[in-house]
Formats: sequence, structure tokens, C-alpha cells
Amino acid sequence: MRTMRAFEERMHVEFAGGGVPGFVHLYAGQEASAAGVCAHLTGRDVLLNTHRAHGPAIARGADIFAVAKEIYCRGDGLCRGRGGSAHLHDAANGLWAANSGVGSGVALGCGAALAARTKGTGGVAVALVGDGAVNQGVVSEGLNLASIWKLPLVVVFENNGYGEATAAEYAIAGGSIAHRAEAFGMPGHRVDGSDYFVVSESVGTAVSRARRGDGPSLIEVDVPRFFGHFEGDAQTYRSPEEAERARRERDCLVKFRESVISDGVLEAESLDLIDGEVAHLIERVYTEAKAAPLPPDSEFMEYIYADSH
Amino acid sequence: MRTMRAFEERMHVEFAGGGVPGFVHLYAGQEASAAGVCAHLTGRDVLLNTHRAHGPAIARGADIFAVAKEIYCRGDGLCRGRGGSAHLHDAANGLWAANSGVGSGVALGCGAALAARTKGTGGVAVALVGDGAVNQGVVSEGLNLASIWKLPLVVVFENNGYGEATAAEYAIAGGSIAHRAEAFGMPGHRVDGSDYFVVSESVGTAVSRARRGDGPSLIEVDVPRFFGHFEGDAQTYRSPEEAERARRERDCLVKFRESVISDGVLEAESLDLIDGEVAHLIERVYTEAKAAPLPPDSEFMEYIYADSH
Amino acid sequence: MVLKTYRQAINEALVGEMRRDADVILMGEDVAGGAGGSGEDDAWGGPLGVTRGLLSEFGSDRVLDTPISEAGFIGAAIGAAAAGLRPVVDLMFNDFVGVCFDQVVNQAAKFRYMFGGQDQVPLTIRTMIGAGLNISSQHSQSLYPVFSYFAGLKVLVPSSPYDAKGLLTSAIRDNDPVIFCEHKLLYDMVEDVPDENYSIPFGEANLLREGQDVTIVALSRMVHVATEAAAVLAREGIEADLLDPRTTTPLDTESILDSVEATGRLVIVDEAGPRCGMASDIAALVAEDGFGHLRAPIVKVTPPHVPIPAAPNLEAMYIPDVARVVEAVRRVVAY
Amino acid sequence: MVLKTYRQAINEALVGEMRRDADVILMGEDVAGGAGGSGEDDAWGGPLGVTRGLLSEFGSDRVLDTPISEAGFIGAAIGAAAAGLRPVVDLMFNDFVGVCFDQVVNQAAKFRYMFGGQDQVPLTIRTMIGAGLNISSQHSQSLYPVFSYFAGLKVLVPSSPYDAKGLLTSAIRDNDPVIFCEHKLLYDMVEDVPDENYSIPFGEANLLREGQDVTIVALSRMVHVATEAAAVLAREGIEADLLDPRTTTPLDTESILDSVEATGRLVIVDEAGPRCGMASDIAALVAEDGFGHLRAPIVKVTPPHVPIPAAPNLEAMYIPDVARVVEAVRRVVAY
Ligand SMILES: Cc1ncc(C[n+]2csc(CCOP(=O)(O)OP(=O)(O)O)c2C)c(N)n1
Ligand SMILES: Cc1ncc(C[n+]2csc(CCOP(=O)(O)OP(=O)(O)O)c2C)c(N)n1
Ligand SMILES: [Mg+2]
Ligand SMILES: [Mg+2]
Repeated sequence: MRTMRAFEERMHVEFAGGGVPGFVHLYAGQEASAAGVCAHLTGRDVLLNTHRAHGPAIARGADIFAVAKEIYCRGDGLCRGRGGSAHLHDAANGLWAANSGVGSGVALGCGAALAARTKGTGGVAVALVGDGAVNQGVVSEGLNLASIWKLPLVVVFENNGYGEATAAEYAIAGGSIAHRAEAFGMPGHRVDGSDYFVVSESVGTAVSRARRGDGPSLIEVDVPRFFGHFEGDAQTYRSPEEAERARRERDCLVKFRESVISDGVLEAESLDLIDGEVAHLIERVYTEAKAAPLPPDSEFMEYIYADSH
Repeated sequence: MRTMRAFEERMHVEFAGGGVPGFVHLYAGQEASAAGVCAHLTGRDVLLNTHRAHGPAIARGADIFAVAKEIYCRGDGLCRGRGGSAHLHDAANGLWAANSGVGSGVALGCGAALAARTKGTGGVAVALVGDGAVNQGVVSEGLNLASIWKLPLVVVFENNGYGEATAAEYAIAGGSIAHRAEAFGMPGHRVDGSDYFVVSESVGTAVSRARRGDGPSLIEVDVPRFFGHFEGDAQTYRSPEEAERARRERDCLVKFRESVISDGVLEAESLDLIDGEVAHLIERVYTEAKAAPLPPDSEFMEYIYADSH
Repeated sequence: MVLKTYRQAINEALVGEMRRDADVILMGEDVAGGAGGSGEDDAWGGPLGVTRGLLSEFGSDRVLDTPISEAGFIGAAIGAAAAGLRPVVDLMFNDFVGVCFDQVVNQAAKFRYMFGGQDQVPLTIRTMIGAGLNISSQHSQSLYPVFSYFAGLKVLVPSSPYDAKGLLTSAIRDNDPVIFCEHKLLYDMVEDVPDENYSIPFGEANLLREGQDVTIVALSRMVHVATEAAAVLAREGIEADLLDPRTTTPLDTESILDSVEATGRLVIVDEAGPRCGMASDIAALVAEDGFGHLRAPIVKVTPPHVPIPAAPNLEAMYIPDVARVVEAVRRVVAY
Repeated sequence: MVLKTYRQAINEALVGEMRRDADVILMGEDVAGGAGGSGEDDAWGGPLGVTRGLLSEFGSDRVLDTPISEAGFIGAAIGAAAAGLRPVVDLMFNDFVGVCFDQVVNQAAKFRYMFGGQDQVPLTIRTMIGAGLNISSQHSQSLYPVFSYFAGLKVLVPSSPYDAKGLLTSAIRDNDPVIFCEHKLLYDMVEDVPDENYSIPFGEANLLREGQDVTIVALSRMVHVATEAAAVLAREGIEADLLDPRTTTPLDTESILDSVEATGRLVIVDEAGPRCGMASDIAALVAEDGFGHLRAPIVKVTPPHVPIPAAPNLEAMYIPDVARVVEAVRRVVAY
């Protein structure tokens, strides 16, 4: 979680300074969600990412240097510079990038889950979806399909309160995503996404259920979004206090630290040590990514078709 | 209801004899649904039809001669022969045809309802949707939109047990359409569609609610489908007994007759009289429709753009 | 060899590939004959009878009836393909790509490229094209030009049972997303089709007739209209080179250009629309790369820019016919 | 006249038409600045700032933030249009037509025709096209050729603030569904734009430069690339007729054919794809109807058939540039 956070806080600074290509959506504030999910995934599983992709990619164990390089569109980025920030894909590590339109991870995830079952790998698929994306038709279609086919799929809705600028409370009928689970005949829960342990427990239950062959589940994870929708967003649509309060009261890193220290699991010193190592790592990652070369012009027409490379 | 039934039974015969162009989906068995809905609609309201269009078009008060002529693709059919059986549209009478893909009536209906509210006409929109179409994404999107905007819309799901050959029980997660209402924050009920009075009461409540400005409702109407999905369908996927039993036990016309007679509302003789008149009407309708000319070749390129005619 | 219908040829390709490779699965509305009902399974074989018998032989793990959720199940098929299966999906009418367009042109087409070649998406989408059944403008379109617009897709337009079997076999074996366009008026066409599996490579046009006066390029069902027209023209002494590209992506540009080099004249016969369609695409190719050989205008015989009407007389005006092709060829030859 | 950006010009057209006609309403994601949040309303004006100020002036009955449900709200807009409103819908990136394609090409486009002319659908869909922001293949496409395939739609590709205001005004007043394609690299372009409302008719190309040696047809942002190229060429003594069709449906075929009649040479510069695209469409038109005047091959300057990469260097290779246009013109002039 610290690595995700530090990565994003640095990205926030780098973006403001210029030099980061494309659009960038930061994950800061939501780390407990990705961490809680990835704690239960193995190599044969597939995590379907959203456009707010950096955090989950790091949590899933993608090479953080290749992650940063992809964001900078470098030749040895995760996707050889073809995808960029929103499309962090690492097939070998069971990480699938978001495809726009938003929400299609649910359908693609049904497929990954179906393949796992058909091939008997024991794998599951976990799709991350935003609160805004829940209103895409393909999400409903995918939930229904997963349910009638009893697929090993877990759909995790990261409700950060906004789809771009529009509030979840405005956009979602009935006010709750977890509610939709019942309509599609699967278990559904809403959990506090600022608490790593709560998320992890809930995902653990859902993943076990899926692995047992008992079908899909839905989890709504309530998370704060510390930065704007994308970098450069003036956030006129929400009060400055809202984000400040979230930082103060719902920071998953602070909560995690307090919890593991008070439970005696880890000591403050070891946590500080980790933070220090992370800071060094992030420095190296950014230095290396920025210095890396763009993809070779000569490979422009590669990777279109399977036989074109 | 008798007119709808007689129209379809004759169509069944005509189709088998050849000469009916295109695909034809018969409404027989489902009449109480259309009748129960249309009883509550006035001229300013919009009914959004499905591809199983003949019955609802007749119930909505479209000229039955023009309905038949459109099915025969004649020049003075409802849509001047451009649409055919599945696309019976009569704007002046508040009847909008189905558009494929199935289910889009919910979205279009949101628009009709929005226009009625914005213009203050007091009108409502009622969308008919099949049990198969409920799994189209646009249906979920439309339900959500209607709910958050509190639109004067009623969505009536005609559950005839099958989407083409695939059973509703197989295709619909959770087994119930009415269930989805809650997920989208609106009232929802499942009613017996073989009983005209039950349907009518339920629709009446929903339409009043919509007219009052209290927002959308969802009604699942359980109906039998007497014929195949389309004419020519061998219906291998359902047992012959199933349709026979439905005809025996769930015929809305038989139930209606029994009910009005036993309640003393109408006498057997007047019902028989009506049936006789209907039989004559249907004879005239088919004779006239079959004799009517196709659209003039010269108008082939008309009606594409508003300024092209 | 035995006479077989286009429908049977497609069924045989499916059976052949499903026997050959356990990763091949089938998904679509009613492809298993309609799940969950009170009747027989697998007696129907989908709206076109093409998949009959497959459920019985391969079981419900490999032959899956879907809800009416094209975006959902095509998305699932893409995911399954990227995860190692080789799904064949039935989209019924190609017009329904409207409800799953994002999956087809943004997800399937770009999955490999956008992620720098990490994956392959061996997906086949079977879908019906074409007018002629009086079912109006939302069930009669021919959208392969739209599919061909998008890099990352391969697009096939088989005009005969023989080609249908060979091209579908290739499609299923291919490692990229392929749209296989079946013309609805061809299902009952019969032809000698070998019992054994065989494949036809993509990007190789079929030369159906040789002639020195004009090149006719025709696609899908229009191949038969053009064949008839060519016979009529031959009686007038006009000999046509008749080419069926069979696949629009990849397109056999070489054969088209070679033929025009020899004849100096080009007529394209296509049932797809006239704007940004395949006829435009081929005409534009030749106007650039074959200009030096052209001795007459390139004539496109296509429907006009109008939605497709249901009425039989109007629909007949919509679809290019023998008379229009003959007239067009006479015109370019007389130029 | 005052210098205004493309963004301001669009905003002014919206304001002008909303003041003029109470039936004009606006729908889209964040067009009202983001509903339901803890901050200010209407301070943002959507992802592009184009709709700022509209909520305050026209209220939430006429400026509606939508959920991320393009099929749902575009379907609703079609229904509202058929029921008497004149909705202007924001589709953000044109790539997202993937999730509402059925609504656009099957419902909106065919609503009038399929029902025999009973209705009109006065709907305007504003949407962003074009590459250049390093945001990869699902946010950078130019899909107007795909829209142009479908009869029943009108398609606009304004290349300047002046045209944007005039064409958007016409679109809103028009009684048919119109797709208004805004190029994302043009929002900050400035030009003299009148304060008052004015409209530009559809189907009238803009002649930006006159010359006798070659006809250049360019669309949307490529108009500016072609303008630069024409200036370079003029220094070499090559004078180009430079045409911006401004609308692809209806297309001003007459102006294009007239120009080619005079110059005998045609180069088409387009950022949309090379297969079944607008360049093919225009080339095919001229290869049929203007063949007799052609003195050289018709050259298409377009991107290659590849999804759009994020990396800046690769994206720059993708987008046609001045050098490629100059080279193409030199080639046809030297032919
Ligand atoms: C179909 C579609 N519509 C619109 C967009 C543009 N878009 C990108 S991210 C986003 C907001 C998504 O909100 P949410 O799902 O809550 O995710 P968050 O950004 O909050 O993580 C939108 C509208 C898109 N990518 N796809
Ligand atoms: C998006 C889409 N997919 C598939 C079809 C083909 N189709 C036409 S009717 C139908 C069955 C619809 O079932 P249901 O909604 O239950 O209506 P019913 O026919 O039972 O009245 C299907 C699949 C279609 N028209 N649109
Ligand atoms: Mg969100
Ligand atoms: Mg049904």
C-alpha cells in the first residue's frame, strides 16, 4: 500500500511538472482495495483492472519499473508504450488492463473465469469496477451471465463517490451497488475500503466461494479518492473539505499502521523502515522510467495481428 | 382481446399458406397484458411495443386495417410498408414500434417520458419488454435512468417463459424479473397475465404513480405464449403439453368470459355477439390487406431525411 | 465429394474443429437448441439450424446457450480467448453488433496491439448478413465494411458452401478475432463439399471466370449475381475476369490490381452500402495503385444510400441485380 | 467580431440555440458540472469546459447530468427527440459509440425511414474525435466514416471555430439526427467568430485556397495540415485548390468534382482510417464520376491500418503530417 501511495504522490508532482504523456488517474486513497484483493490471488488468477490502474497493477505484482515506463509510454513499458497509464496489462502475472468503455472488465472477467473452469486450472477472476461504471449495461449483462453460469468471478466495485464529477449518490438508483447483487442472484456486501483487513476478509470469502465452484459474488468497497478524477482536474464539483476530511479520517495507510501496531503485529520501526525503502525505490523507478527510450519507430506496425510479429 | 386473438389465429393460418412477407411473431395467449396496459393510456401517452407487435398495436387503437397492411408490407400500411410485422408504429396514436435490439424501448421510453414531463403534457410512457430482453444492458441502463430522474415510465415485462427457445428460468439470474425493481430503486410486482383484471389493476396503480410524478415502476406479467417464437418454429425446445396446458388453463379470454359472466357484468350472448362481429371484421381486414398494393416504387428514396419528402 | 448446403458446410467446419481441438467452444443464443425448456435439447440448432447436433456430441461445457446479452457474452468470449480457449460465437444478425460494438471493435480488435503483443485473441464471430427476407432495415444490413474499417479484425465473406467450410475452418484455427459473415440467402445453396477438414487461406481471391475485357469484383451473394451477369455479357462478346475476394481483411489487393492491369476496366458489385463501403474501398485502391492501367471509370454497383425497406418490391430495388451489373459493364466497356 | 476559441464557439452555439428554442435540452456525463457532489454546480462544464454556464442559465430541467449509460441516455434522447424536444447529447469520446452503437446507427438513423416518415428525430450528438493526446487506441479514433456508412445520419466535421459555431447551430435546428465531430486538438484554436447566431448549411464545402495544379480535399484537423502543405507547395510553384467538405453526409460531391475537373489531380488528406474511410469514399466518387478529367492517380494521405498507439513518437507517425501531404502532391503533379 505504501508503494502504491508513494508512486501516486510522486506521479502527482511529476504530472504537474509536465512530461507525463496522456491522461493520468491516481489511485491514492483506494490502496486497501487493491491490496485486499490481491492478497487472495495466485498466479493462475486474473485481475481485471480499471483505468485508475497504477495501484492495482503494483498490488498485483507487475514490475513497478515496467509500470512506470508504460505510463511514460516507453519501449520497455508493460505494453511497449502502446497503452499508457490507463491500460496496464501484464498477462504473465494475471493482470488484465482496463479497456474503455468502463465496466467491460465484468464481461471479460466472465470469459477468464469460464476459461479457468473449462480448463480446470482452479483459477478465479476478479474484476475491479468503479461506481460510475456500474451503470454501463455490460456490467449488468456480465453479472447475470456470471450468475447463471456460476462462474468463478468476484466483482469488486470501488465506490469512490464519483464517476468523473458526478456523484454516485446522484447516478446510482437505489443508492447502493451492493443492492444489485440480490437482483442478479449472488451474495453482495458493502465494506469499508479504508480498512485493509475488512476488505481482505470480504474478498477472501468471495474468492474461496468462487474457487469452490459456488459462483460469483459482488463486493462494494467504499473508498475515498484523494486526488481529482484525473490529474489537472480542478475538482469544482466537490468541496475542498471533503477530500481533506477523507485524508484525515479515512486514510487506509494510517489505519493500517495504527491497527498493526496496536495489535502488536508490526512495530513502528519496521513500518518506517519499509516506508524508507519504498521512498528509495520510487526515486529509482521514476529516474529510470523518465530516462528510458520511447518504442522504436521501426516497430510501429507490429503487434496488430498474431502473425504480424 | 378477442380481436387480437382472432387476428393472430388467422395470421397463423395465412402464414402457413404463404404470402406473408418476413418474420412474424404471434401474440396469442398474451392479450390480457396489452389490454390491461392500454386500458390506462390516453392519447398523450406513449406505448413502446415489442417485436411481438400485432396484439399491442391493436390494443392501443391503431387502425387494424393499417396494421394488417403493414404486416403485408403494403403501401398504406402503418409504416407504408417499410417496417413490417415487427415494427408497427403509429405516432399519432401514441404507439411506438419496437426497434431491434430488443429492450431498447426502455431507453426510448425514458425519452418519451422526459419529453412529456419537460413539456408538461401529463403523459406517461409504458414500455413492453420480453423476458429475454431483460438481459440486454440497455434495459438496466434505462431502469436506472428512469429511477434517478423519477420519470413517468412504467416498464412491463411480458414473461412468456422463453426468449426464442431459451427458457427464462435458465437465462434470468435469480429467476425473477420483478426482483430487479428493488435494485433500481422502484416498486416492482409479478402478476398473473392470464387475468385481465389483475394486470389492469397493477398497471393502473403504476400509471397513476407515474402521472403523479412519483416515478417509474416495473411490472412482470406472467403470460403463456400459445404459438412458437415465430411462425415456422417447430418448438422442439418445449413439450407439446406445455402449450396445450397453457391453452387449457391459462387462456385469458376464457378467464375473462367466466369472470364477467359470473360477476354479472356482461352476458354470454353479448360476448358471443362481439365474437361474431370480430370474426367478420377479421375477415374484412385480411381480405382488404391482401388485396392492397405494395408501396409505389417511386417513393423508394423518400422518408430518409426530414427534408427528403 | 457430396452436395452439401452452406448450412451443412458451416456445421461440418464447426464439428471438425471441435473434434480436432478441445479448446474450441461455442456460445450464442439458442446454439444449444434452447436451454432450460420443457422440450428436447439440441433439436433446433439455433435460428439457422447450423449448430444442431453439437450439444449432443460436445456437451454443455462446450456448447453454451446464452441470455440475450451480446455485449456480455462476446466480452466473455474475448476474455476466454485471451485466456486460452478458442470460442466461436454466434451473433445471429450482424445488425446486432449495435449492442456489442465496443466489444468487437474496441476490445477484440485492439486487445493484442494495445498491450504490446502480449496476448492473442483467437475468437470467431459468426454472423448473418444481407437483405432479401423482407425483414426491414435492422435485420438486413451488410456491415463488413464497418468491420473492415477497424485494424485488428479479420473479416470473411464466403459466397459458397465450399468456401464457407474452408474459411470457417481457417477462422477457428486463426489466432486473431475473425468476423465470419454468412449471407442469409445462401444457407440453402448446395455445392460439392469434401467430408474431410480443409482450410482456405485468408487474402486469396477466387478467380471464378477469366476474361480480358473487364474486371468484376463481387462479394458474398453478389458473386452469384455477377456470375449470371458475366454469362449474359459473354453472350454479347464481353469477357469478364470475375474475382471474389472472399476476405475483406486481409484483402487480396494484388489479384485485383493484376486483373485490372490486364483488363483496364473495373466494376465492383457489392450489397453493402455505397458510402465508405467495400466498393469504395476497392475503387480507391485501384484509383491509386492501378490508375495507369485504367481505361474507363470505376463503376460501383451497390444499393443506394437508404435504410433497407421491408416491402418486397422496394427491397428488390435495393439489392443490386443482374440487369444493373450488365448495364454497368456495358457502360465501362463502351467508354 | 472577436477572437474566440473552438470551445467558446461551441458554447455560444449551444447558448444561442437554447435561448432561441425552449425545446433544446442538453444531456451528457458531467455537462452540468457534476451533479450530486459537495462542491459547486456548473463550474466545470464537462470534460472540455464546453458546457460551462449552461446549467446556471437554463436550469436542471434542460441541462442534465447523466450516469455513465450512453446507450440509455442516447436512447432517451432519441425518444425525447421523437416526442418533440431537440436534445443535444454529449458522447465525450467518439470511441464510446461502441457502447451505444445500436442507438445511433439502428435507432436514430432509421427511426424516420422505418416508420414511413411519421416522425422526425431532431437530435444532435456532439463527440470528440482525433489523435494527438497520447491516450491510445480507444480514445483517439476518428469514426466519421463509420457514421457516414449509415443512411439516416448527417455527419459534420468542423475544422475551425467559425465553422463549429455555424454548423452546430444548423445541427440543432436540423430535424434529423446529426453527429457533430469535434477534433480534440482544435479546442484552443482561435478565430474571428461573430457574437450573433448564424448557421452554415450542410453539404457546402469550404474552398480555402484556389489553384489549378491539384485538388486537395482535407477534413477536420487535417485541413490545417493541408493548408500548411499548400503554402509549402505554393513556394515551389504548385498551386492547390484546397477544399474542406465540412460535412461528410451530405457530402458536397459537386464542388469536389468541379475542382478535379479543373485540376485533373486529387489528393485526399484524412486522419480517419485507410480502409472503407472517407478518403476511399471520396476517391471512389471521383474515380467513377470524375474519371474523364483525372490526369494522375488519386492519392490518399491517411494513417496506416493500425490501432492508435499511446507513445508520442508512434502516434506522430500515425497522424498524417505536412511532409506526407507535400510529398503526395509532388508525386501526382509529377505523374
Ligand atoms: C463507456 C464509457 N463512457 C465514458 C467513459 C469516460 N470515463 C472514463 S473514467 C470515467 C469515470 C468512471 O467513474 P468510476 O467508474 O466511478 O471510476 P473512477 O474514475 O471513480 O475510479 C468516465 C466517465 C469511458 N471510459 N467509457
Ligand atoms: C439485441 C438483440 N439480440 C437478439 C435479437 C433477436 N431476437 C428477436 S426476438 C428475440 C427473443 C426475445 O425474447 P423475449 O424478450 O422474451 O420476447 P418474446 O419473443 O418472448 O416476446 C431475440 C433473441 C434481437 N432482436 N436483438
Ligand atoms: Mg468512481
Ligand atoms: Mg419471452
